[in-house]
Amino acid sequence: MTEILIKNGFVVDPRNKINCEKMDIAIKDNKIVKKINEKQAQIIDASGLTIMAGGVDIHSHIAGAEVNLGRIIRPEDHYKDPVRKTPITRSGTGYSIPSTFVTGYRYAEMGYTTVFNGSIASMKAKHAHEELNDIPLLDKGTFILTGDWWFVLENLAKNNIDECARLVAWLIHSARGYAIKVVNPGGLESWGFGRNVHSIDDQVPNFCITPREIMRGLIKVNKKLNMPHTIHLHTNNLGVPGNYQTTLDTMKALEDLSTDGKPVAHITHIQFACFKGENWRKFKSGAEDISKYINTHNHITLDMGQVTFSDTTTMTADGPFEFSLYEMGGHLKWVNSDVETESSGGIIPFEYKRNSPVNALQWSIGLELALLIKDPWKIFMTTDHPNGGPFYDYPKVLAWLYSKKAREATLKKCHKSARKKSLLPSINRELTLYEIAIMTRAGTAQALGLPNKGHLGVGADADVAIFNINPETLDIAQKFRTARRAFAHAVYTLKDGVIVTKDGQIVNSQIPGRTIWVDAQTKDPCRIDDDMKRKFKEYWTMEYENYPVTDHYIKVSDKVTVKASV
Amino acid sequence: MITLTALRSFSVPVQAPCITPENFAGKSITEIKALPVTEGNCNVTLGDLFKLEQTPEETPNITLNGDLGKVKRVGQAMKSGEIVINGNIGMHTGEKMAGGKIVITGNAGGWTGSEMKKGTIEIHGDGGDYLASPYRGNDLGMKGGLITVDGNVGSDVGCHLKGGIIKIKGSAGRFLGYHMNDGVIYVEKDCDVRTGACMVGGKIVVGGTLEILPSFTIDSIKPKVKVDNITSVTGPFYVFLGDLSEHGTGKLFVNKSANSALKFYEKYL
Amino acid sequence: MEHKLLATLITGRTIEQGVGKEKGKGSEEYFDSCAVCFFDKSDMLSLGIKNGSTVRVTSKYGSVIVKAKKYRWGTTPGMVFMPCGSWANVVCGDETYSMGMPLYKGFPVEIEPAPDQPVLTLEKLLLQQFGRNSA
Amino acid sequence: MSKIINNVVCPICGCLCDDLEVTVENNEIVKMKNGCAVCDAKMVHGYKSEERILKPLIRKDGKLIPVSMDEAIKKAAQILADAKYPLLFGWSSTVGEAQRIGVELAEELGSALDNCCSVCHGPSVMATQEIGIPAATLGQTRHRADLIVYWACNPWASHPRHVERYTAFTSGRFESSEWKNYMQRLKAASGRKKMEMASKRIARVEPPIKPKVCFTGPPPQMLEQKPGRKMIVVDVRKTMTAEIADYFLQIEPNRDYEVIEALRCLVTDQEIDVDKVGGIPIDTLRDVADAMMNCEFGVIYFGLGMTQSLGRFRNIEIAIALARDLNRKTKFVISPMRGHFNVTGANNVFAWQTGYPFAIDFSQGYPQFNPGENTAVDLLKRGDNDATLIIAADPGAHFPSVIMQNMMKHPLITINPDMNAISRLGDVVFPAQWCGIEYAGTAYRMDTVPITLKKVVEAPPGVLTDEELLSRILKEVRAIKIKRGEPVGQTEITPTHPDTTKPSPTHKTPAKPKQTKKTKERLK
Repeated sequence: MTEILIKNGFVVDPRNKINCEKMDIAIKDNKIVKKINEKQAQIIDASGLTIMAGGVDIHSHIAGAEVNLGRIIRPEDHYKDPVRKTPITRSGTGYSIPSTFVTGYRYAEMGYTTVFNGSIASMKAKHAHEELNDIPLLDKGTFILTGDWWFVLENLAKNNIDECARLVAWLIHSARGYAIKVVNPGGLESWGFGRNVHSIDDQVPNFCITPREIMRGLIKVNKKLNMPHTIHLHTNNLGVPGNYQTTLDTMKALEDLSTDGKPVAHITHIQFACFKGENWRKFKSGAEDISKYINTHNHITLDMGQVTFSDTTTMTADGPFEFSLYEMGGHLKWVNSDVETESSGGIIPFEYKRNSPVNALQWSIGLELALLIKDPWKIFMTTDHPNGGPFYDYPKVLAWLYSKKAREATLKKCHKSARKKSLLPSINRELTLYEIAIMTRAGTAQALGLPNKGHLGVGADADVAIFNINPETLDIAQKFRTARRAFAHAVYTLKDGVIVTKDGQIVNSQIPGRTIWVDAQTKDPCRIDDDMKRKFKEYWTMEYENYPVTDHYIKVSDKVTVKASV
Repeated sequence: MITLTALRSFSVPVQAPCITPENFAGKSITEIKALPVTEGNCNVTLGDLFKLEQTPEETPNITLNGDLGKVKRVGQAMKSGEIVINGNIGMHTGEKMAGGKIVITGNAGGWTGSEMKKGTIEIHGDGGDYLASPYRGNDLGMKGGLITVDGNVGSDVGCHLKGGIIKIKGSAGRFLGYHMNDGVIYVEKDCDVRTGACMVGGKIVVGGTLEILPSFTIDSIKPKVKVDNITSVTGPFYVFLGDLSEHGTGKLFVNKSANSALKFYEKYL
Repeated sequence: MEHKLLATLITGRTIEQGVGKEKGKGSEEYFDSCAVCFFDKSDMLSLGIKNGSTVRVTSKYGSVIVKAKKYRWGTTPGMVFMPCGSWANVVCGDETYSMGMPLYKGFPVEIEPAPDQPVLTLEKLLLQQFGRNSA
Repeated sequence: MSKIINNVVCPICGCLCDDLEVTVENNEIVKMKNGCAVCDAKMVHGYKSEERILKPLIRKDGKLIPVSMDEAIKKAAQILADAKYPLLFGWSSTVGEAQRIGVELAEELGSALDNCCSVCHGPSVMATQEIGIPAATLGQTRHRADLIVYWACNPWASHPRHVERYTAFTSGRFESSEWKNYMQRLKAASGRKKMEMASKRIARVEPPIKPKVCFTGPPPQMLEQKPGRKMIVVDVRKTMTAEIADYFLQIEPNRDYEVIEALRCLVTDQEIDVDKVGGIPIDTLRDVADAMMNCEFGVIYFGLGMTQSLGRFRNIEIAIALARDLNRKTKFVISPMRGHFNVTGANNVFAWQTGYPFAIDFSQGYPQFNPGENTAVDLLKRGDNDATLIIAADPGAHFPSVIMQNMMKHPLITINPDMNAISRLGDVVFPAQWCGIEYAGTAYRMDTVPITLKKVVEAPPGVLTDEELLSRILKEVRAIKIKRGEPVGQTEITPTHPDTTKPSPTHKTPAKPKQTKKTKERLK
């Protein structure tokens, strides 16, 4: 039994409406409790420090076949960032796609305790889980690529929502996934023959369905299954100039599906879907239009996908997008990795440069969106690691959000397009610690449907981050570098009630972290009959019995059981 | 001048990136002796492996003696000064070098002068494989400086070359100047197959025989060619352009008299 | 009739070798499928050998006695083929060109008939090459 | 008592066929259905052959003497802990769970860590690092490919069911099998008798040697006209795979690079000054290039003929560049024919734990990567290492003897189930269980699809799994280091191989893994 009392810190806990109040946090075992016996407890003196819940990352590519292929093809990237073994930690390599152990360590050093993996194809789900098991100190879950699954396409084309729901429940269960991921709906299937879809009403070749129908269908499926998270959507035409229109069309197409005022879809890395202008030369920011729409509607949540100017690696299941990126020239390597009947994928090492007009504007689009959208519960901070930049750049992104001075400092070094073609220079908003806590923990936990994460109320998981920021004496907007350092190296990170980092150093690496996955129990479970098995044999090159992830692939399992309405 | 003499011949690789003029400057002999190196997986100090002596001469800054074939990363990222190596040396010598000079009287290991930016490397013996070529997965080839080799060189020399000059008195292995962008490679004798494969720019001059890839096309015959500001070589030379499959405009100068097998190309002129 | 053949050697997989290695490296199948060298018909004629004759294959790196066999599928004059295995290893080279892969395919060998010379079993070959075996 | 186990995974080649039907009687496999001849050799005969090692052996005075497991482990750990630069090599024929512990052992020892891919498809990995790769899973080819090119490989011998399961002789959603057409051609050419023999071959009861039917392939014009899937084989010699192909291109040895360069020029509409490349007339190559450009979905599978011949990884690099260029005209993918059943897994496990797929050096306390420097053959050639551990591989049968002679200069520890060539040479010889037969674990197919190998019979008593052996060696190494007062890692080692004797979980199984509770208790 461990009991810890964190005393005298300034608590920032937006879920419980606590804003920089001086109070104590009591921890017993792995939960936050009301009171403990102070005499027996280990005391952490947090006077002058800010206490937040452990960070919750809603979208980060940390594991899976594609991430690992990205690791394999970038020896030169690892070469510049070796990580030495210590008696406590394992060795590894860092930079844009760090090795698994290093991923866990570096997230923990920043006070993050929960990370959700961007996307995996369920056929390769065992691989993702094996990697997740090797990422210590974090709770994690993974989204399953569902949008171009043949069973989904076929059933949605026939409008068999209930049957589709049962199949998706089976899929999520057999891949031990957390949510439905939709990437460039229809586009991935088209990419099987080297084609793509270019609007939400384009026909998907051979399947008599449009992206609009896929997205709407899967939202209905998601509702029927009562999934904790909404569908996790990567829009069509991602990374194409003028795509803000597609994004607006997408959001409008989903408007009527929200009946209770709750979000129905999470559009991820919105920055890449917010480009205005007919071509790259006329490239402009579409952030104003998107934020206007979001400010008046409640059915969508977003994350930023902020660009951070680094030598990174782009990777996505959106194969056609990566190919068009490659065709723009100047790239040494291009990887395509299609997965039969499920998905495609692509990887390109990419360096975002300050002096590139496009990259500089991309940088400002991400920040514009985060600042123009008034409600921080609607847009969350990510870099779409590693697509916009590696996750260790989060403190930089935060600094740009809470300090106009920090933005100005970077703007000065950027190509003039960032200044001229966006509203960023005119935005004066500077986020408070409270808002930052929403964008990095409370909001993401709420969007993901994690009741015990992202806050410090009684009953919450004892995942705590303590930063060296004294809200009474430190003006973070002015001294943004000091605060940035504080966010980069938490004074303490507690995972499951155990101190895992102290002063930005790992002190305990033996907490494996849990794998959170959803078991959507349908009333009438998916019948895997002979017909279905036959279909399976036709569709995959793997037997049905060998397809699901078995229990041993989950080191520490945290199953979320939901009752579906089909 | 600091003289390092190997106390014994090493059975396992020794990594000694600390041996650079910058690192030694301003340090006493005791401090230098304490610099960390590794022998296999053991962390040891320079003094454990080498006898160190200081003499008053200014240049070269560092002299190495002994059996050094397994000593790696000497002169890594050095910026100035001079290192003289008496004998053979291991891999990655002068990697990421940004200035100064390294003289190797014996043979050099692989990746010598890898990713170098400036400075001079003189190899009196043979150069290894991947001379002046980047690390795996990179296209950061040599950017500037000069490498001269009195003997032969191995395969994949001058990959992704972006500038600078490589002069080889002997012959060269396969894939010379692979994917080179700029700069000059001059080989006085023969080249193994696939010279200039995937090159997009720059100049390769070959005095001996070689085989031309199908993706090169003949451009002209030139009487002589300039290698650098002081050297020019008289031919006549066939000038080939390539690599066409990369839409390259690299130039391959091939000694006409040494390559009678290429005579049939003349019909396209 | 010549007494030496200069040829290019390719080593690689055959299905018989695959079956042999899975049955066990000491098995008869492995010996039968690996201690052989496949020739083109014309080369066999010029060497004066028949299916099953013993030949000596020599490269810069070593020399080994194996049985000659006729290559079934097509014509490959000047090229000989040995299934990968301990016998082929004797003639394979250590040149890697600094990339980890030794010389397995496409290098010159010299072949001469070696009548009455025995093909060594795996145990004997290991003893000859490395001075030890499972005994 | 006999029982039939379905959907068993074949632990031999990179195809990882997972549809075997295995009959077990008295803890012994007596029959296997669906697998190829090689599979039969291992699953029914090889795994229980006389060559099996049942006790650890230590070489004393030149002779291998049986010893207790504890003694062997102590001896092995002592050798490894005393070495200044050991080499851990192999890993291709074991499961991911063991490879994970292998990385930890290498890290603890500060050793070099390499796997068999450095002498098979390591060059393919290196080429991918230089230029990327447009790849796809095997099912994608099955459903969509209308042009299949086998370049410098002979799947009929090395991956016997590849054609039948994944390419020309299988039906997918958009393309159908060419099996019937082939049979018709065969029939027309050689009559009924030969057809029967061929169907026997396909049924994999006999090794595929027999009729001397020569399909040199119709001329290239026919190639274009032919409906349905097309299969082209490019090789330096005619093989059985070439026999079943629609078109066979025989090129000169060591000329792959030049031929592909020429094809790249043709695909990008460049003129070529020479008439012949690698022995092939340019006009013939033009036809091949046209076929490649005009297909709907093309695929190149390449084998060791590319990675081991002159040029090594540059051959692959240029082939990938060709596939990449073709993507501007149509959809094209390229894929290596990975050999051992889990060599891809070794690359993946090493990569996620260290960032690098093979050729890793831990001597600096962190991973360093450089094929040519840390690859096993190069280390041995230079004589850099001073002890060797070989696991789940047989360099004794697959390394050139000149290299092996260097390995024999230092102590050698081997971990293999049977007395293969390297076990015969070892100083400390461990027995091991057969993964995929006697214990379960994860393997990665050639297209990086993970598949769980099954356990079908019980291992002989006293023989441990690779995971257990490595864990015990690691523990012992740490004990030695602690005695010496050196710092050691603290990660606790828990072997976690799956129990596939249980039925696969269906949707309704609420089973919560046992480990959850344990771990939670530990946390408390």
